[in-house]
Amino acid sequence: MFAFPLLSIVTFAPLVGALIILLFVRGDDADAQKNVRWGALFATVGTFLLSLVVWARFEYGTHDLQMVENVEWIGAGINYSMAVDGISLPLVLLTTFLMPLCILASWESIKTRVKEYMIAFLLMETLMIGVFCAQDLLLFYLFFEAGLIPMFLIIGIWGGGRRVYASFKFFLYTLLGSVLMLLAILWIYFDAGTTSIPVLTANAVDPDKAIPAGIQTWLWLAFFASFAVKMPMWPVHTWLPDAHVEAPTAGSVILAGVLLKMGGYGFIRFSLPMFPIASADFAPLIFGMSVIAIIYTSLVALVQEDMKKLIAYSSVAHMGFVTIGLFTFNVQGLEGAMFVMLAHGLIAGALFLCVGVVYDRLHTREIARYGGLAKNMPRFAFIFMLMTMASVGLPGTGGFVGEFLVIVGAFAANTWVALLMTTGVILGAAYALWLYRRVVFGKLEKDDLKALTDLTPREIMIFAPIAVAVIWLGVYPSSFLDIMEPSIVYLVDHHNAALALDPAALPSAAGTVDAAKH
Amino acid sequence: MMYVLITFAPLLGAVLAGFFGRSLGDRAAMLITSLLMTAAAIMSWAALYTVGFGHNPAHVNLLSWIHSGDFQVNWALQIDTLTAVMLVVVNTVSCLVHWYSIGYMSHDEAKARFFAYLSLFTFAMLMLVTSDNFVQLYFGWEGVGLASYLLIGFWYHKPSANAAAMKAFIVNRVGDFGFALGIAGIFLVYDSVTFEAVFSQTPDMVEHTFNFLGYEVHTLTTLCLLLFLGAMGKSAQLPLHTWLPDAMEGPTPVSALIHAATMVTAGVFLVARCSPMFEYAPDALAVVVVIGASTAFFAATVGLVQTDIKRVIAYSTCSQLGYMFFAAGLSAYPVAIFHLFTHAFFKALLFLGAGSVIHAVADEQDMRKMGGLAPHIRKTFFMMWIGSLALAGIGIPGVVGFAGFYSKDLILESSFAASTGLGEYAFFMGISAAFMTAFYSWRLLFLTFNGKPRAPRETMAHIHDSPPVMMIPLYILAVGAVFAGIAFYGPMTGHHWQEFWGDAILILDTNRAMELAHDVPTWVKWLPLVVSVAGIGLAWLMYIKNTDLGPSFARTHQAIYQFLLNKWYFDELYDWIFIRPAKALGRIFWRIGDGKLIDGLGPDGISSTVLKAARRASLLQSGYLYHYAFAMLIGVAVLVTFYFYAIGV
Amino acid sequence: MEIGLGHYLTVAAILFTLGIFGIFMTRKTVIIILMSIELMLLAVNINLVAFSTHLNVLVGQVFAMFVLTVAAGEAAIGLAILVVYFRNRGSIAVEDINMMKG
Amino acid sequence: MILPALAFYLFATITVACGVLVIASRNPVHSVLFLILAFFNSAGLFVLLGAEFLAMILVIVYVGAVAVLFMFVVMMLDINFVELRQGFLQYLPIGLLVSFILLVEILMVVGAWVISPEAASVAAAPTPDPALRSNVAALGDLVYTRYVYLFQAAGMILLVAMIGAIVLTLRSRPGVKRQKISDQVSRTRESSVEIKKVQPGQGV
Amino acid sequence: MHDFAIAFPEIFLAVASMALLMVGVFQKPGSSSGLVSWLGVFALGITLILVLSDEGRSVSFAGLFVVDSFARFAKVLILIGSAAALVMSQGFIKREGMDRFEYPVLILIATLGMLMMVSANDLISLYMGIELQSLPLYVLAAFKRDSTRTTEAGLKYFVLGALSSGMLLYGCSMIYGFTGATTFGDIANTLQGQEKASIGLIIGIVFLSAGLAFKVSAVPFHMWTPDVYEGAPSPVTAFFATAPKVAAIALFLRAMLEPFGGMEADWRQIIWLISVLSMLLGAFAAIGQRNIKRLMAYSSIGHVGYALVGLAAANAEGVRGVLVYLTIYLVMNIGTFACILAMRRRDRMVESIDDLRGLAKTHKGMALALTIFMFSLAGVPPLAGFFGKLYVFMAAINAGLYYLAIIGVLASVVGAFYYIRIIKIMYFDEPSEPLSLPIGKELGFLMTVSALLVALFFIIPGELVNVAAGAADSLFP
Repeated sequence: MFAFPLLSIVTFAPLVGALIILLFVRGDDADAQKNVRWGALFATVGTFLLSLVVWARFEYGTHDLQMVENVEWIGAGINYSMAVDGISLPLVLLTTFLMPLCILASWESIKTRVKEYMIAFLLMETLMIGVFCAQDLLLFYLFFEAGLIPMFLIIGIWGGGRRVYASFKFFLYTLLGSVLMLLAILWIYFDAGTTSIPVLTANAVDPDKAIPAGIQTWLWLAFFASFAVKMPMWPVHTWLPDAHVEAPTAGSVILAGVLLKMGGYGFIRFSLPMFPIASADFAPLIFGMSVIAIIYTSLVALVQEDMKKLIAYSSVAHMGFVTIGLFTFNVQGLEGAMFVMLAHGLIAGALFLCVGVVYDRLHTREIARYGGLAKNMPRFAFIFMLMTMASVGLPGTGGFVGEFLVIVGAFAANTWVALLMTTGVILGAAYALWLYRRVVFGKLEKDDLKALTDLTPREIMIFAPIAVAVIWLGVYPSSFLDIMEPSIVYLVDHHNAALALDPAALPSAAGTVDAAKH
Repeated sequence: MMYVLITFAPLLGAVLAGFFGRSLGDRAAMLITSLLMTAAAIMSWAALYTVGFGHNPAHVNLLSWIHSGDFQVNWALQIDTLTAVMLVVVNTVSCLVHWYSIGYMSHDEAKARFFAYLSLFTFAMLMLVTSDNFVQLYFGWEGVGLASYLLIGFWYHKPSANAAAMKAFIVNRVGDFGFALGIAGIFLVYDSVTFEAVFSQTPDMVEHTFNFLGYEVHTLTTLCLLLFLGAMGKSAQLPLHTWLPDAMEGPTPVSALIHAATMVTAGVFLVARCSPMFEYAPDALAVVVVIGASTAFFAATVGLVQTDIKRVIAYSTCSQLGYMFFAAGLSAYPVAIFHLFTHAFFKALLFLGAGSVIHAVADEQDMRKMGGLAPHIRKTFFMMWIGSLALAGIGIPGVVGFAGFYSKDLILESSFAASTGLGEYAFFMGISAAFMTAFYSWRLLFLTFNGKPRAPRETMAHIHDSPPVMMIPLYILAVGAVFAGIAFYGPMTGHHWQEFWGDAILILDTNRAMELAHDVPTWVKWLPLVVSVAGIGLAWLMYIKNTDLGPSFARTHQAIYQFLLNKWYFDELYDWIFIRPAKALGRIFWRIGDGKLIDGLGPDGISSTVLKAARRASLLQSGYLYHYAFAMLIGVAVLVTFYFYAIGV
Repeated sequence: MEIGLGHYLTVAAILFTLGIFGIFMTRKTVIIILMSIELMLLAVNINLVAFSTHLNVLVGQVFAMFVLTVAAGEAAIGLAILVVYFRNRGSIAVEDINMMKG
Repeated sequence: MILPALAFYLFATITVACGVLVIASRNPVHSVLFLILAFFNSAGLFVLLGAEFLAMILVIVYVGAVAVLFMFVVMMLDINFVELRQGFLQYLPIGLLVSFILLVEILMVVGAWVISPEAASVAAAPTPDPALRSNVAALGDLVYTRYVYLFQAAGMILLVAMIGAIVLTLRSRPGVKRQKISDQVSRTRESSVEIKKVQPGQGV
Repeated sequence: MHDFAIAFPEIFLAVASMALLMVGVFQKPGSSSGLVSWLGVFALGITLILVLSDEGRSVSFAGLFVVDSFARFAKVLILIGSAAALVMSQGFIKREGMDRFEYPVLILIATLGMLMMVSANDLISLYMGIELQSLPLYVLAAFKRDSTRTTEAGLKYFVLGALSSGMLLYGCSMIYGFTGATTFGDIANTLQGQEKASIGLIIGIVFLSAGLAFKVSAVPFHMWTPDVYEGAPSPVTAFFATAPKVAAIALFLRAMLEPFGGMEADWRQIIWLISVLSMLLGAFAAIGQRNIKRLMAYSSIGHVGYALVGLAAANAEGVRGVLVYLTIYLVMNIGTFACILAMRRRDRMVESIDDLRGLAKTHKGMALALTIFMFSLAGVPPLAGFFGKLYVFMAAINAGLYYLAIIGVLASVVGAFYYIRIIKIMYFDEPSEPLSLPIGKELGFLMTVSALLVALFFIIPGELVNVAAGAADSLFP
């Protein structure tokens, strides 16, 4: 019906904005900075509106890819192929939703090299949307990896004191994780002759084309290396606290809000459907790592003295829920995982924004420096409370639905996992409230704190949409669950069908290698 | 529509007061919330009449909520008799507390916020009781937890209040942990989480087992126990009771509403609500009995020696909740709910009365600094007496009595009638607790109102009764504390209880404790009265007649005294078992796990190794021409030699 | 006794390894290294000519001829560089050629 | 038959011995001289192999040009021979090891040499019978026809060598006066003589 | 005369270089080399057109010389590289006292040698090509003859180059002896019937590949590279890093695949080993470098390692991968060296990495370009460098060389460290004394064009890949 490439337009709209800023805004004076900010805001808001068009055109009730675009790119089975389904659309919306808020959050706190900053963010947005829309493995990888460049610069240029260490750690850690995935992608390409994700997914249930179990293991591990770092899963999570702490506020928001989701998205888009046997085999490993992550990082979060670090560790714990949900292979678990990603994107983002609010005023993230803010910053206290509670998983907020579904899913998969992960609910409450108590509650004693002002209208404009969204997610999650449902159900059926293939009927490992060679 | 109004009026109030409190002004915010609550309360009574007596349960579907595969949950209101009773309790008490608070909080800065929280709490509680499924119940469950957290920590500048709020939330979370798992398990077993679907399938599940933590366990028992864990947390049962006394850091109306009348009874409500499941899980019921009875006893012992007026009442609440649980555990759910119902009135009365006292003596809560207040605040004094009489369950068997008399005695009689070992245990514990209840209640009265004034003189000079806005709610509650027993004894727990409760509560024919309770021997019927009177007498002896008796007893039995005073050292125990290790582990994981092991061996270790290797690699480049030539020649020699071996010439 | 290809190849091999060994014996000037390389080239030429004769194919000799030609040119340039270096540094001792390293 | 063998052993032995002395002499001048001797003897080996032309140019080009060039350089660069004597032989063991291993391996290979049957069939330029066509003529046949490409390339290489040597070493020293005949011839009166009127009493 | 027609581009270039020599000689003494240089660029351009005007595969000069699409592909790269190097040198040689007309002439002749290398179809023409390329390079390395460092660089390069020639020749002699032929086609024919390669031949191949590995500067024959890159005048280094590398790798490919294509199982280990060592050394040794030219030397060693991955695969995909890699590498290096040549402070060249401190504030455009090159060299998508690696690893995976590929990608992560360190210095650090402005028209142009090519390559990578695939197929008839 419509031939015009809506998804590509959404994806590259921010890039166009960046180019316009790059080419048409000259100088670095106050006027130019203002133009840059407004330009970036327009670009991101426009992208968000466009993504709403995507949502409006999205057809519910089917797992088919929608708004498919397929253009010859490299050739030989590698094409520029974009589409959305119930799994990617929510994440696209999350990205486009958060970006204008990030721009607003950087409105005043970024004073140097504004132009470069905004360009980096807009570039980042293009790449993130691209990751979620790409329906070709190589294209996906391109978007996935390219995101390192702007993020590296964002952390490194506009970051805090140890920004160099943090940015290097972030860059090299994630790069290391993903290069092995590249090799796996190449292997798959030779095996199947294409990198088209739908084709590869379909191959997994085709007895003639399914990848043998032994090789699935290796491929799975290669993909795992990348996604586990990106998630991040314990024990490869240590880049996250550093990166979060040093990144500028909006950078942390993007990191926590979207970048981490790429790992989960990767699992759900690749590992599960393409390597079903290996996924099933490795589920205990994932469970183990995730449970450790939840308990371990929650305990670590409990003793943090830096606000951002605390939230960063809490992100790791939440991502543990995601990974558990993904590997339960049931509808509740998977939808729960998706939902946790969605909600955590908003909540962790909002929490970082909250930290940003006080950081902008006092320029310290040390928890002990604060206390009693409820008195002179009631609006801030309210928002912070809302987000804390959402992070804790209070029903009625977005944090609950996903977490609960994951527990339900996990209970069906493995009661031990469910039991242990649910302790995270307790610990989560402990560290989140402990943070809140020390920052917002207590007596307002320090003089510099007394001088702090409540949220400005601009900040309210940032938080209000998130708050509304968090509540919306909690009260009426169906609006997103309905998007996911067909795709997730299909995924689960697909998984079961793949496992049901007679192992003996699969081509032998050696045979496939030979086939790949010739 | 009425039910929707009942449920959402408080939410409306909360939103108005919370978000627009500043623009509306404190007075308007207070009035709006209170009026909305009043409306809700009145409608609740109408609902009770319609449902309980008109036998006209209702079900309202509001909005779809979580739909994920077979996991289908809607926002819905299910109004049956159990719900209606709870609606009455919640809305009535809440309404009165709202009005009372107008007076009580008159000097506070953040009135609008307080009323928003109160209404929010009420809304959450209503969502809890009106739910037609476990998840919405959980929503309400956590919602009241949040409101409780906010209200306990209402005076956020007080560190103790903050600590108490956190403690309440986190300890509740421990219970919720079980509750959540229970719901997950229910979904796993039943493929549904609505009450209707679950309860209708339960009879088929009697023999069902499933794998839990590697063990093949009886499904219903496990699920019920998991749910009960939630109930324990919320209702402050052993060993999750520690938060309740600390929660007294909140403003007193809050204690009355949340920590006496409504929220803490949610656990009892849950067990009653799940009676169709518990009935088929006798082992789980046994656990409920044991926990309930033990808590009733334990809390009473601690209550004996507390000096904070509110804490005494808090322990009494804890103890009374124990009664309710063991009643439920003995399948006497209607009795448990009946006690819940009466308890709401007299305990709210006691708390609000205590609040009135505290209000009078300038926010002093320590009973050792009171005394001799009776002449100054006669009305309050009188109200406290009514409350205490109801709490102690004073009444003449077969004739008449205060509200507590009907419900509490019936519980004790049921436990006797159960004529099992557990029943006897519960009976014994209950009787002991009844004795102690009477003792500490009158200890409270005597210490507060009788004897010599121990408060500073200037405080004593200003002591006066509270304004009408505070006293009128007391009077209304007093009416409840006096007459609630008589009025509802018959319909709720009489022989025709089923007519009243409808399908809301299920008791298997084999569990006849409640039926038989009406026919227990006379001495059983009289015993509670006797021990209560004995308790009152002892209190009179120790605090009026011979005031040295108490201290000297404490001196001679220092160990017991300290043990009780320190609440059996539960807090210290938890501190040692959970809190310190958690923090220590956190620090170890952070510094050693993340810092030394993961970063040390991982990124940092690798990068330093790489740097070392890089330095070595640079050293290879010595700058000497002949070294370069050597490298080439040796390289060739190695390759040639390799091929000699590889090809095997 | 017949002098066969093997004999020539052996001589060449010895000369070649002597060239290699000469490089390891670098106690002196760069010139010695250059001469060692000349020895290696000589070995190559003996190889080529011997193979050419025994294979009865003239290509080897042609190859050797070009090797000789090029080696002459190479020597010219090499010695020119050496001279230039000596002018700058005043030494051609191998251990002095060490300005750049790492 | 014994004479070629004797000649071979003579030339071979001297060549190898000179090779040893080239690297073993402490004086570079001696080394160059031994190198020259080695070249002479290998020329003898070439003759034995029937490659007279190569033998010839080895002597003429190599000894006559390259080796002498070496000699020039050695003599020109005023090297402190005394200092050079204090050489260091710390790499001797590894040098011995590497060379020995390589030697053994190459010799083993050499022993295994067999002419492959395919080799003959593809022979591009078979050697004509020496009786019919002399070695020089045979090479000439090839180099100017078949291998003209390489011949031209060799020309380029020599050109480069020339340019390179000049570019690197030619220095126009500003202080040195050279005779430029063309300049002298093209001198004109106008460019050389200037007539100035000298005012009396003022000087030039 | 058909033979000569096939070699017309080479002949033209030879004649042109000699003509330019004449022009230079008969110019007024003391006049600048600018005219000769620009004429040289022009000549290279004409040669490029001549190269492109041919098609198909033709062998001439009795099998010594071959022109096929592979050779044409490599020649195009070489000519572009040489021309770029010549253009880049303009400013530098004038400032640094190297302004002599021999400079462009030598570059032209070296280019001629490279063209001969990639067209070599015989061991002898291989050798002659290499030498015709190497001799001018030795001279160029020492071109700034009054600088100790430069002459040391020239000396080292020459001595080791001569040694490598010796080894290469020894290898050639063995191959000749054991196959009876020097022409690649004949060698392949001889080997066709043999079921097992003789050890003598393999030793020949080892020595040959050692010699070639020296030319491509693969470990352990790389040792000259850092010193020469550092010591040689910067434009000469730029030249070294581009055209000769392409020529040497192209020659390496042909010399391995054409005559010994049937026995890749026997020589793959050599390539495997030197490839792995090069990748690792390139990654590790560069980390501690302070001089940016030296860093680029190690970088080039690493990149050669990646290119050799494609050779180790020994299939058409591999060759395609190498060609794609080389193309991208060429563009990246032209750009990077354009940036390096633009590093001047108070009209003196600076080479320390620390001199780039805070470049992003003082020279935004140049910093952006250099950032693009560094990320590309590190192989971060979507920049061109990623595609280069992608295609060689694709070939390695296809050939089942999993360990090689894994080591390769891991080394690339380590290597990424030093590339992003440069970015860090430019962007995260505070500027010291800023570099001089302006950067010069020629350099600016090269920088911009290469940066755009590198950054936007991902849009249509298919074209280049297809051409490279066609070229690769010509090695696998």
